[in-house]
Amino acid sequence: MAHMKSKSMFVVSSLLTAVMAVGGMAKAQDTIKVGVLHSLSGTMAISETTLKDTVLMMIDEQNKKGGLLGKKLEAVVVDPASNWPLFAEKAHELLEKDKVAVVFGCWTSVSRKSVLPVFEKDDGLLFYPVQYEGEESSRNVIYTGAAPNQQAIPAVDYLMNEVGVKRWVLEGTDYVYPRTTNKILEAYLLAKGVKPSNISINYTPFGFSDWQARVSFIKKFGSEGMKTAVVSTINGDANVPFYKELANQKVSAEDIPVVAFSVGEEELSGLDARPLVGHLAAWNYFESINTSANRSFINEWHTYIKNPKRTTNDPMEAHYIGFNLWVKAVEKAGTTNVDKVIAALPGLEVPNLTGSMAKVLPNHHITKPVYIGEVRADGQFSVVWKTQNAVPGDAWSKYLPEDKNILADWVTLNCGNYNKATKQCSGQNYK
Amino acid sequence: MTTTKTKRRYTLWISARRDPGSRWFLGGLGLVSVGVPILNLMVPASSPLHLTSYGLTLIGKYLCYALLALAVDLIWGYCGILSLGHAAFFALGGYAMGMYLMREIGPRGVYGNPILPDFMVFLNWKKLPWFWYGFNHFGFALIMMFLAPGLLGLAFGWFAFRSRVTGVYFSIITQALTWALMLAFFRNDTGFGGNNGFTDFKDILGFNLLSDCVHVVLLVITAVMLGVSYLACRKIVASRAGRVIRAIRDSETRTRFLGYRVESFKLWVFVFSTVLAGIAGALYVPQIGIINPSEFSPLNSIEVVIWVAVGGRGTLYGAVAGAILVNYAKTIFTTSFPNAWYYALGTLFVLVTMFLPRGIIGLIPNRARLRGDSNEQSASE
Amino acid sequence: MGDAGHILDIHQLTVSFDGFKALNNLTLSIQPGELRCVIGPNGAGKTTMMDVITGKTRPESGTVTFGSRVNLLELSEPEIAQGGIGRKFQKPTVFEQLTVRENLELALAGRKSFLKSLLARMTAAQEDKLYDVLETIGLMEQHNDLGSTLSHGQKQWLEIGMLLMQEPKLLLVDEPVAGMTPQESERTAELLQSLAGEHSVMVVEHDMDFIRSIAKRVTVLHEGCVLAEGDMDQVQNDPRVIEVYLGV
Amino acid sequence: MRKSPPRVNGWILVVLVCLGSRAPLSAQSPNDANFLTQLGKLRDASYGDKEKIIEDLGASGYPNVRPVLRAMLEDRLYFRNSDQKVFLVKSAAQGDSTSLDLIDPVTLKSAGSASIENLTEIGINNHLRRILETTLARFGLSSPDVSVRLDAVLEIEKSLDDSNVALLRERMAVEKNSKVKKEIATVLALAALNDGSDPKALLNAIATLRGSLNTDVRNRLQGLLDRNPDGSYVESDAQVRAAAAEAVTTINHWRSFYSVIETFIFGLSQGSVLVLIAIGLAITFGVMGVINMAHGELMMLGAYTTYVVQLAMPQHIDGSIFVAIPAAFVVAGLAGVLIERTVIRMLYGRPLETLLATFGISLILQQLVRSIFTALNRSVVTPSWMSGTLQVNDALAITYNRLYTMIFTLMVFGALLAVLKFTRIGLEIRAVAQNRAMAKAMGIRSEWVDAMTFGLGSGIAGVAGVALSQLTNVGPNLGQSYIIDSFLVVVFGGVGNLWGSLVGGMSMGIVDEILEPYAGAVLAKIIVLVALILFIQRRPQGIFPPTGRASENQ
Repeated sequence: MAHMKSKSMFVVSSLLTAVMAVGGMAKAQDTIKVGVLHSLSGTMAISETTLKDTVLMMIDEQNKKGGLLGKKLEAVVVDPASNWPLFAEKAHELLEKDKVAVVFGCWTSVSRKSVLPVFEKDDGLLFYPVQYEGEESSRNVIYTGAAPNQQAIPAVDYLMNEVGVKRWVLEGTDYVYPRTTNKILEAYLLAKGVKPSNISINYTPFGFSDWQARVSFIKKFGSEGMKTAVVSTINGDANVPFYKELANQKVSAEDIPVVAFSVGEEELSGLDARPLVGHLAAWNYFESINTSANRSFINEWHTYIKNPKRTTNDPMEAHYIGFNLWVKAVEKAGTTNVDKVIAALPGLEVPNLTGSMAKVLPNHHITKPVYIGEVRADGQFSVVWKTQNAVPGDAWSKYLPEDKNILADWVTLNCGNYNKATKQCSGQNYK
Repeated sequence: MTTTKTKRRYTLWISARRDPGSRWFLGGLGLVSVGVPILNLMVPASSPLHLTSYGLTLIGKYLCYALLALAVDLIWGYCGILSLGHAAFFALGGYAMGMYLMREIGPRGVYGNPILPDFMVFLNWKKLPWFWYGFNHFGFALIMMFLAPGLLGLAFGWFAFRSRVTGVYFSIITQALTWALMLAFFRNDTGFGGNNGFTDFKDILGFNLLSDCVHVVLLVITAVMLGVSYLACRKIVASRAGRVIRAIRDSETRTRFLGYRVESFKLWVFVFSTVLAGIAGALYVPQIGIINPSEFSPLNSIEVVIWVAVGGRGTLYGAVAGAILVNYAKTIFTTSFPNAWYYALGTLFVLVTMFLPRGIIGLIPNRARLRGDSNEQSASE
Repeated sequence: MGDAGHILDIHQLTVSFDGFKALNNLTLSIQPGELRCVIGPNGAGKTTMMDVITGKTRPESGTVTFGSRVNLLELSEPEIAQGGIGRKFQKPTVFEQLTVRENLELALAGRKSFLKSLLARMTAAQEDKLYDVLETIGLMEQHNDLGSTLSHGQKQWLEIGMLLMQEPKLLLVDEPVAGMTPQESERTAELLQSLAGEHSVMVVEHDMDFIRSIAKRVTVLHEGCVLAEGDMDQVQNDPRVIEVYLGV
Repeated sequence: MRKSPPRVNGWILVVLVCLGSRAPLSAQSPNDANFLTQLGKLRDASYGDKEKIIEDLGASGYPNVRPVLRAMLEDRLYFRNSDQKVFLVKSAAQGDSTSLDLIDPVTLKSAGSASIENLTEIGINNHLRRILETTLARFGLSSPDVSVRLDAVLEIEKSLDDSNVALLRERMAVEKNSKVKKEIATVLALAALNDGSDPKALLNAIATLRGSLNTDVRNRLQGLLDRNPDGSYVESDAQVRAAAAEAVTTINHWRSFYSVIETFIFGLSQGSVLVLIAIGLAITFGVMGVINMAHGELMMLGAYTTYVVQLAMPQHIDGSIFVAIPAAFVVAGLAGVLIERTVIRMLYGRPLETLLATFGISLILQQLVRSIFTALNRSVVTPSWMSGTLQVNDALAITYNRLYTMIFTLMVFGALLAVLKFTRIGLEIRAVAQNRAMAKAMGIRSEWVDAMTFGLGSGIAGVAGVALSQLTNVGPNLGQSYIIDSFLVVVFGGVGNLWGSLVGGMSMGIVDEILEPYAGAVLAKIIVLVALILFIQRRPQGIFPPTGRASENQ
């Protein structure tokens, strides 16, 4: 008994010492610190871990090129553990304790919403790499993912015009991105003359796994004589069982195509893609797009991650663009001072991986080309359609009545939520 | 004869009054509520001693969690009821506060609607749902911060204890309860902002929530609430009711045969504990700046229980120590070993459960703790 | 119902578990101040009878009346306890995590609601009573020790002490001397005898010597009903009793 | 998008001629060169051009068209970069194959192999896929295999036009199999509905169709009942309308009948998943009283084992499941024994403490797979015999993976019962569960039994993981999604009672599926949870009262 006691004393005290020691460690070199705020554990780790690695790779590359402004870049990686309040806390830590020059991070909308007040209060700079619902423009955030008009609308256009879809199932996970996207799409479809009875909207919870009844419904809905498509904003883990169920119930892409906005190469690498051949996804980047920039990016990635089978995906490209934009802005401003970098960003252009240019707009969104791809048996996409030019991202949707008068412009108006009618600035950043 | 009796009476109580744990705890709490304002507001930002608003939020969070842990320790450590759903009451208190803070935004939201919060405008809701009425008044919201968790605790506890649901069964249905609430709050149609919950708060009672000064005040209030709650718990535990509660933990049937309504004792303590959890949640939200349905996650509730176990249950201050220690470890681990901190945390839980049935507090060699608390199952050896 | 003057009236009580009749039309009554011993082989229904009286088990049919007026079958365990029936269990069940003193304090008669006990203070009279009981059961030295540290016999006495604190009209005592040394048994016998008169006591016991030392009136249960009743000699000489019980 | 009929007519006639004449295969004929030229054009063709090439190929009557088009549909048609020649490949490229076996399109004989780098796939899209399928279906009509013919008829039904109708009529005349005949009759009647202005023909068609459950049939019949914008009926003949209305009612009636059965089957299948994830816990929790929060992670280990087994035998995916089941049992079972020997052993009699320790273990296991396999989901392939559906009739189909999951659950359940009932270790487990001291006195090594019991429960969790790998994500979070469900099933059913878990899980699944269409998935789940909470409060012991150690913790 006494023996056990002293042993446990030892265990605990050594644990405590470890905690203290690590906590007290200080890093005092003259470097530019770059914050990486992506979940490495919990439900979002599946998606976000890759983005952390992408940023680390970009930092590596930049340091090999001699760093930035004569200094080396140093990554500060934290794990907000898929916990939204922890995102805010870690953002605080990065900005106040580590004094990072820029942060690359967040995936879910709620994590972004959670850190937003922190970035605005501490005047940080966040590059947000994921397609999202729009309805936001912050001075301290550069949105390098797609706004709804850079993904959803072109996808629906394609299905309507090229495939002849007349009936729509908008299937989403019940959170803000699908809600917004579906709201915009519904308004858009109604405006295009689709009857309300030909639109079915449904929401399921996060991590939903029993899709039997839903897929059976979709089959029935699609069997009433009109070409039907599913627009899927299903998120994360729920996708795999959904696609498995689609495959099992033999909903083929020729009969009822499913176009997804959250399913990319990485998600497909987690399931057997063969039964899903022909289903669609709309993104601003596909790994299969054959450009020299993309080829070298993929090579670099395989070398860095030491696994030739790892895929690349759209949010990775967004971080690629974001990182290069930040580097260029810092070089232009000659400093990492956040205010000066933010001022330098609008109007900057860097090449994206698919052969066009990504340009920062005054609303802090960027221009992106839109591609529609069909799933191939090897889990890649073959591009079946793309926009002529890069599409500028809208912070506020043209198709929603409540957004009609709202403008975001950080160059002339210095406001992310400016009401044309009342000539007032409000909402986010409003002090 | 009479003198010996009086003498005996005196010695009976003397040991109970010697309670260094409480003194340490209350002293520390006092130090925090004096030290934090000084370090944050008076020490200049350039000084290494300055407490950043990051540090401020962190301490505020620890104190809220400590209060939650206190609530769990009261019912688990003393009454033997293991609730795996206490985070639900925490979240309900938080949501009550959040609703007030959302209404307080007023016309300054993204869509500028003076009454409806942004997410309602967004879901095309035309009018405020009935359960949002009154939350524009702080007083009403304050009452709801007590009532919402308390009433749920009352209803749930009444059904459960009356049916004599005990032990593991109770733990599992509390888990189901918090899970059901989580799913309900995740639904956008329920009217609590879905997955995003409430965020982007502007001010509280007219004071800007972004200012450090307001955070300092909130922190001091939290510290005071923690102290008051601690004393209240101490009072309950030291009273005859407290002995009945521990008697129930020992043998429920026996207590019943002594003429005590076991259900009613359990219910009172449970409801009190849920209200404490609710207060913790209500204080948590303005300091952290977001409340969202994942607070209802069953895993959160399990974590709270683990804080208490790590600290040492059945001592109250042990729970507080556990909450602060585990969360501090988490803060450090998530930055220092972002890729492997689950190992550290998991190992800590396993080791503590196996080797420290009385938690960290049990290691303190001075055994002059409140008698009757320091008891431990002989079954463990 | 029930004869006036009886403290406890059990009338045609039947309890069955999954078809097995633990009690079968049991009829039994106790006089005020009486010390009654109940004996019977294993499975005769002794403990079940106590369970019914204290509200732990609900019978299929029959009545149990307390103090000639109160229908015990309508009351819950705490109500029955409050009403004046105390019970000592077969296995000593003191609260092991409480001190001797606290154990006794909890047993104290009086209102036992949550709020009352939250604010309860020991009155001087109660303190004195507590000390008297401590002295009666001989645990004065151990008053500050945890229940778990007591010896088996001490636990038994503590439990009897708790019954005393409860000031019940009727005491149900289940095998009080099981596992006791002869000296301890003797002391227990004294204790119980001193209780009778002021209280009614029903003792269930196997130890024949013990019963002989205390009993005035003995009831023999067999297969859920009364087989014989009378003083020790009568019972011992009853051929039916000899056959089912003593003869073994 | 529909092509103009005359041209289609033209080439379909050629196909017919070709099918009829079955010209013997000549060696290098001028046809071959022509064929290769056509194929060569695919290289730079747009999707529109490819469509035309496919049609021309179909019309060419060349004997190898069918295998080539089939290869194209299955992504098995490639160009060799070095000489721009077209080749079929034996099997489509998979994630890790580096070279492919080539087949010459003319001789259909092996033509060596080539590295994947030197090959360019001829891509198709959904539209081309549909055209290829229809084209192939025309060939399929004359297949000797009944099921192929049946599929062909169903495929052709999706793009009914004059030429296809003519083709079907042709086939009808020579078709022997009654099932195929019936299907062709249905399709022809459908076609008759389309262009029928003659009431008599329409009535005949309706008479043929009234027994069908096909949705197309219902839609077309419903179409006869539509009104024009001015209120008049589209179909003028009242008799036809009456017949159509009656047929629609019958079809609707049957369809709703089958949809009830479908819901029931969905419920059973969801329930069997719940049972499967719970019965392992019914052992560790129900029999041993250990609140094993790492149960989900043990399932996760089982799922990852399936993945690893598939990696190890990429050529035998179909059989991999039969290796994975015992492997998962062993891996998760050993992990369970290890957990029991190192941690749980110290915690008997303290059930709530086991909860804390096993929660810690679950964190460690999650991070372990994250470290080994990364946080990404792993791809577990569904064996071909488990994919697809069992088509009972037009209105009712059961997917094979669900069907096998149900059967599998019952088998695992039965096996577990048998182990507990008929084996020595089962006897010992029951003995220790009921009276540890007594069992010890009888010479049972209770420590060993504990380890085996925990190992058994964990092993079953691993086996459940194999089934889950076929239904959902294989990732580090797999376990967490199911842990609460499994506890609820066990408590609802009655702790320590296997039958209770079976009945409990099944009824939870069925109630959930019944509610889902009305309340939505979330609300249905919430209702089930609240109902469970209320039920457990009314009957804390569950459906069947418990036995075993967990019941003695009062």
